Amino acid sequence: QDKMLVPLISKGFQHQFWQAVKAGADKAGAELGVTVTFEGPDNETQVDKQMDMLAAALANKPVAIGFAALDSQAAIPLLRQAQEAKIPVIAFDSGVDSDIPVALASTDNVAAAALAADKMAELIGDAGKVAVVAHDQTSRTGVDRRDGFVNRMKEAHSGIEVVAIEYGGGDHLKSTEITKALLAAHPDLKGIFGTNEGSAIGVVNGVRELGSKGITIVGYDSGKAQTDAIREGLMAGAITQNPVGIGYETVKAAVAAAKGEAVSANIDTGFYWYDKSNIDAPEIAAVLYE
Amino acid sequence: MSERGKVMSIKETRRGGAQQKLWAFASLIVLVAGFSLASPNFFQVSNIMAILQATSVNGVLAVGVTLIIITGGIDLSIGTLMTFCAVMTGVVLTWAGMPLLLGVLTSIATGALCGLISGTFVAKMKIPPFIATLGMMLMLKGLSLIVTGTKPIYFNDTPGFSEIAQGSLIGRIVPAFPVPNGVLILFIVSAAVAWILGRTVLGRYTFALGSNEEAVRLSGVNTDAWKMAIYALAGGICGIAGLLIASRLNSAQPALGLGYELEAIAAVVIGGTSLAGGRGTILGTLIGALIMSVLTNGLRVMSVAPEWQTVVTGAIIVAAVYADQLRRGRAG
Amino acid sequence: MSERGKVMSIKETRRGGAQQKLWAFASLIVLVAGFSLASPNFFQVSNIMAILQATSVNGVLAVGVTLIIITGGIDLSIGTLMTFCAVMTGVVLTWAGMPLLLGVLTSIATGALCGLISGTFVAKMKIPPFIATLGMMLMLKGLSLIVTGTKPIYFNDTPGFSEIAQGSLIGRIVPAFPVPNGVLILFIVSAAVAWILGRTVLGRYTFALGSNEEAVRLSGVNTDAWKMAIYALAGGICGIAGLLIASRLNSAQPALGLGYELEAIAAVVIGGTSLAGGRGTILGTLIGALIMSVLTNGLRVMSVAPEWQTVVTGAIIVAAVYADQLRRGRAG
Amino acid sequence: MSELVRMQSVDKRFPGVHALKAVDFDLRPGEVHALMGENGAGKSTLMKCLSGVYQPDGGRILIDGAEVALPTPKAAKDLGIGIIHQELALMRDLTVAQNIWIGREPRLSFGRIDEARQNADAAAIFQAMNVAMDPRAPVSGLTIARQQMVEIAKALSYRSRVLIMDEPTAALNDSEIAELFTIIRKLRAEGVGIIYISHKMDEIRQISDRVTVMRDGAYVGTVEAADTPISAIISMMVGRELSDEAVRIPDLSGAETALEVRALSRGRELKEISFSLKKGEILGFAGLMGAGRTELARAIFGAEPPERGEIRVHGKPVTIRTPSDAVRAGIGYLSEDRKHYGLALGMDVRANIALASLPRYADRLGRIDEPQLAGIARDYIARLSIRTPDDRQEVRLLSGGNQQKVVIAKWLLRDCDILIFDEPTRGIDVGAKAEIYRLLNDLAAAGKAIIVISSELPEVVRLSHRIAVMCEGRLTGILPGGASQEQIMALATAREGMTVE
Ligand SMILES: Nc1ncnc2c1ncn2[C@@H]1O[C@H](COP(=O)(O)OP(=O)(O)OP(=O)(O)O)[C@@H](O)[C@H]1O
Ligand SMILES: Nc1ncnc2c1ncn2[C@@H]1O[C@H](COP(=O)(O)OP(=O)(O)OP(=O)(O)O)[C@@H](O)[C@H]1O
Ligand SMILES: [Mg+2]
Ligand SMILES: [Mg+2]
Repeated sequence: QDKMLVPLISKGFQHQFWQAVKAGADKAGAELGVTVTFEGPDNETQVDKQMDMLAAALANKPVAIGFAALDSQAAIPLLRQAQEAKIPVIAFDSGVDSDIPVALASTDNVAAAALAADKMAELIGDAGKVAVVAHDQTSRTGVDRRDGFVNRMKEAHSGIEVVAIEYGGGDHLKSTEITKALLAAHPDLKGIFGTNEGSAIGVVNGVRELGSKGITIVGYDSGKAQTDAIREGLMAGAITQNPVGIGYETVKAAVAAAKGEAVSANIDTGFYWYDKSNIDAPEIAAVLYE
Repeated sequence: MSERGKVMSIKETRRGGAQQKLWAFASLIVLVAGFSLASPNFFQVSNIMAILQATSVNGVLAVGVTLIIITGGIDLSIGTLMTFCAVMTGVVLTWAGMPLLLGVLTSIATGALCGLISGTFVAKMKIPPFIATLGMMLMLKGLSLIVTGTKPIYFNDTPGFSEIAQGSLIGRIVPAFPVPNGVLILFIVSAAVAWILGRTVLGRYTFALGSNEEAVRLSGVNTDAWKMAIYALAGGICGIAGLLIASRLNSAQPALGLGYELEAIAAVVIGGTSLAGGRGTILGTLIGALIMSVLTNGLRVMSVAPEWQTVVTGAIIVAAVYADQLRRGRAG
Repeated sequence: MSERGKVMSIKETRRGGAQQKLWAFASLIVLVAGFSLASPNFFQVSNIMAILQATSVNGVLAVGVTLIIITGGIDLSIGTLMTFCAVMTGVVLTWAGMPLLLGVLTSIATGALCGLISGTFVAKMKIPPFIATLGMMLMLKGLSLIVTGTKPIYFNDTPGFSEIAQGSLIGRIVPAFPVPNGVLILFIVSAAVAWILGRTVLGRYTFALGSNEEAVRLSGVNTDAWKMAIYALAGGICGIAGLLIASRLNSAQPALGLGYELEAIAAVVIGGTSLAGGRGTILGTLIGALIMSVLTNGLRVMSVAPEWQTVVTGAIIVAAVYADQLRRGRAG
Repeated sequence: MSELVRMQSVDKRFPGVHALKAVDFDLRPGEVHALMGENGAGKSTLMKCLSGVYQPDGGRILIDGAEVALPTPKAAKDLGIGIIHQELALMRDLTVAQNIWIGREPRLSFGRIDEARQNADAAAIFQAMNVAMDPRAPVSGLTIARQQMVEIAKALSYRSRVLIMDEPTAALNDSEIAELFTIIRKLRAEGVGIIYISHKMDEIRQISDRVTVMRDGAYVGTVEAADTPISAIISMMVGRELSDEAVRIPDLSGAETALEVRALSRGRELKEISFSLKKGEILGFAGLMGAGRTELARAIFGAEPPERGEIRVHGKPVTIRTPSDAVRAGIGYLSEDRKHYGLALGMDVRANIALASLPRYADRLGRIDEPQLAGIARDYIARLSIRTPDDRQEVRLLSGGNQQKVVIAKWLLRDCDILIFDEPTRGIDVGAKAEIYRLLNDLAAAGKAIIVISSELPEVVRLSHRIAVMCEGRLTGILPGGASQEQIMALATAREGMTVE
């Protein structure tokens, strides 16, 4: 009767990042002639809410499902249910501890954050104090980006000390206040890493409100405020993933799996460092979103 | 004749009372009927089970907090307390490798103890319930993260743990009706609390405290002790909710829980319990919790855009309570 | 002699009242002193300004919701309403390119209108404030996302917009004391609301409604209309908070706002306003909001681990209110 | 003579209660028209219909001969109808003056309230009433009697043409009542029509011109007060004659002491109070408003524990810090403020009666024996003739006097050895009053020790075996039973500095 249904259960939907994933998914949906729905909980702690969403999505008898797991194990019983109903599952953004998903479309957040660490080190001359304003203490992305950054500093940049890690929930205003407190606590701070869009903008804001000079800010993800800050020179640069690509590849793999075609198990959608110098380069501009 | 007239009209009042619940139930029926018409996938056994399962955790929390709300208090810590109970269960079962039963008892005991502490804040130290339980909420939130080292604790080494919420005793007997154990537990807890409220001294004092605490105190009742008992009982029920969510997720997620208090309190109020205290029913709370999860699930099954889901949920909650109000207005 | 005695005891009561505020203030002083001793970086002009600035948004929200709490109600929608006001300002300023003043008026008018709607739910439709404003909260949350298409609206094209909260009129006059405008606005709003509460008919009815609504109605006052006015006023104040946050972030962030209500209500209750209604002060609310932001900032400056920050915050909130309670117990 | 108000066959039903059955009533300008009837007869309901609080289900209301609709309290106020409600309707967090002028605040520009004028106006009213009251005092700190004064002042402030007073004197003592009557007479002379409801029969004689009697929601008749004996009015009310007995003082010389209070003190309210009470004795407490009797009772009961002093029960010293300590020691206290301290208004009659005795009717699981409680509740409903459709009716829907009976039933069921009754007959009709007097005597005869606090001197005299008198927090003397009212008043006004034998 209707078009094929491919629901995507993500980790959120309100943030720019997820909206970009959705845009990519919608694009693939239009090209491939399938109906794509996109949904996620309000924040990345709500593991059981996500399961209720997954359950509701399964009730609609989709041909395939895209799933960005908040917890690597919690959803396994439901995924088994999908498997029994012969609904292929494509994992995106974060995988699960199970071989049920036929593919994973994601960014290597650890490696991406390590790149941010390298860039930060380069910018501050491989010595001094830095801090992290992270968006979450427990979610996969929050932990990976924090650890990727901190561990890289420990391993490769012994002159740099990560003096503080605070969590602002990705809330712009909270991250702003955190940044101001960090700068008060560590007047000699040389750099701050914000682990997602809200955190990064918060850092920029805090620095701007205090009028501090000489703080190197490295961000993550894009969005207009972040690209503006980079153009203005307030932010040194940022890591961007390819969220549009993640959404696009997820739906494409889902449709292929539904049709019984082979899909590659690992779809790495990549990440990029962008700053003032390459922000307008076509390959970067293609993965940035506003 | 006048006597007869009185008796008749009393019966009418009684009927009115029953109708009242029937009417709240009617909102639920209207929702279910509407969604069933709108999507063929809604009224399927598996989806109904999913809705019931989704109600279980919030329902148990709501039943617990109903007790406190009837006393005229409020408990903001229920969400993080649930999480903390789950975490302590994880410590006992996974880290210490104790047997399942001990884990279950730990969860309930942890809940009761924390409830008792909140109760002490409120009854003995005269801290307003809002602040006492807000403080508790923050402390428990932090403690869950500290105890776990911010990582989830998985229950893979405890066979049967996931059966607590996800298995189906009923399904084994009546395979066509695979009601998950979580739902069974919700109904058992509800029945038990309804019994306590309706039949026991504790229940009577729960209502009396909410109705006029000073009058109860001046009747020679040790109101402080009873209040603490009620908070402890509600805490123990949060412990059960902690077991349910841990079993559903097969893990104790330390960061979960914030925001659950609002949802549970909303279910209670939709169910007709007054935040001013003194009145309320467990049946109403159950219906309130079901209305919330039917709404959420139904809108999802209908593939309504998430931002519109929020708007529609808000509007329907207001409308449902308004319908209830209209009916009451007509009766009174 | 007895007459003199009476007059004396009235005076004492008055003094008691003043002392009460002084004591709440004492908690704040203790906190500030403690943090100053613990870290040399705490008591610096720039950090104090940061604390004040951090108080501005929450403080304005708290002042607004104080009004509603004094009537015996509650408003859960303040956080998302603030966001919605910011969004509408963005629509008027950035999308429609209107002049700054119109944006400011839009924000306040949007807030007042939504407050009026909540007030109508509560006063006319007799929906309990908790549910009415919970519904409003959800609807506004959804609407903000829908209006913006989930994208932030930036105010880059409106010169001077970021000055609303971030500039410093005082700093221009007294350069050593660069109090941000946001803080100035907080104090102006507080003074205005304190004036309304203490001196005007609206304020009088705010207290009267919370004290005994039925008695007010029996006195021939159109309680519904006044209640709606109070909700509208509180909504308008949320509009001011919306301007402040939009100005600070130089954008309207549609997903923000949830959770801000709890923080604001906590500030109100810490400030000594009773959730039962009838009593409360704006000064108390201000102190409550300051206690919250001093606490948050101080623990961060001291580099306490984030999970411990939560625990300590919870404990100190309980302790501060307990100290207040102890003092009251001694006085009364 | 033209008519101010005429109510014709007014009908009102509540769920389960036919409260008004085609009641007629009329009021002329410049008269005091007393409305009499037993508790629950429908007096307050009729007046609420006249003041726009309730909408009658049938009948007409005419003002100055023209039919009117009274959809809201405000509509009634606008027509010049003022009312003092039986149940105090004050805003406890506001001051006295703010309560009086609520809805009519004198305004300055910008919606500002002219507090100074408001306070001055309120002070003027109190001055006219001859009552010392600080207009700036918060109402929550006032005793119930003083709150009643505020209600009266508020009603007076309206300068209504029709003034309804629903049991204004229930909480007042004689001198205050006398002041009130002076005011009423002045208003009557100005042509105001006053509807006066009271259960105090002697007042009817003093103040009223005509008397209308209701029974069971129906109109019984209207008579001229001057030429109808009280006994006739009473028999109209209750349908039979009541006999009034004088106090019989039993010989208690051999009785054991049940309660002994030694040098009880707290702040300025209670100063070194000592007395003792024997088993089987009724000790009356008299005093002017604010004399400290309620404070004393609350101190003994542990509601607000005393700072110094000793309490002995049956010869043994007891420590009472909370009411539950007191009840455990066998002391019960019936508060003067039933609404705030006596009843769980939202709960039913049965639950309220059982409130203080629940554990006794529960098994080990804490399960309540409802059938037994139902039997007990019905028993008390019959014994105290509490007018209620059944024992599951919410107490807040009962008439004021019947609410009071529920509180009494609660303490009777608790069966304490020592009972303190603070204004036990407030708002109770003559028939029931006689019933309660008999009950107190029976309790005493059964060996209970009883303290009765009352602001009605005749009641104190009629009941007490001995009479303790307080003034400004001191016990100024204890008189033997049957003492004259003059003797009591002398002690009640014996202020510090004077010595009393
Ligand atoms: N809102 C109500 N709902 C149900 N019943 C009511 C309500 N108000 C009054 N009643 C009943 O109506 C009857 C008349 O009550 P009303 O208060 O008029 O009596 P009353 O004559 O003033 O008695 P009292 O002398 O005790 O004050 C009583 O039986 C009472 O229980
Ligand atoms: N005129 C007054 N001004 C201020 N406070 C008063 C006044 N009258 C009474 N009070 C308060 O009430 C206390 C004593 O009142 P209490 O209620 O014990 O007296 P009572 O003898 O029971 O009189 P009643 O109950 O008839 O008012 C006083 O100590 C005081 O606190
Ligand atoms: Mg009456
Ligand atoms: Mg008294």
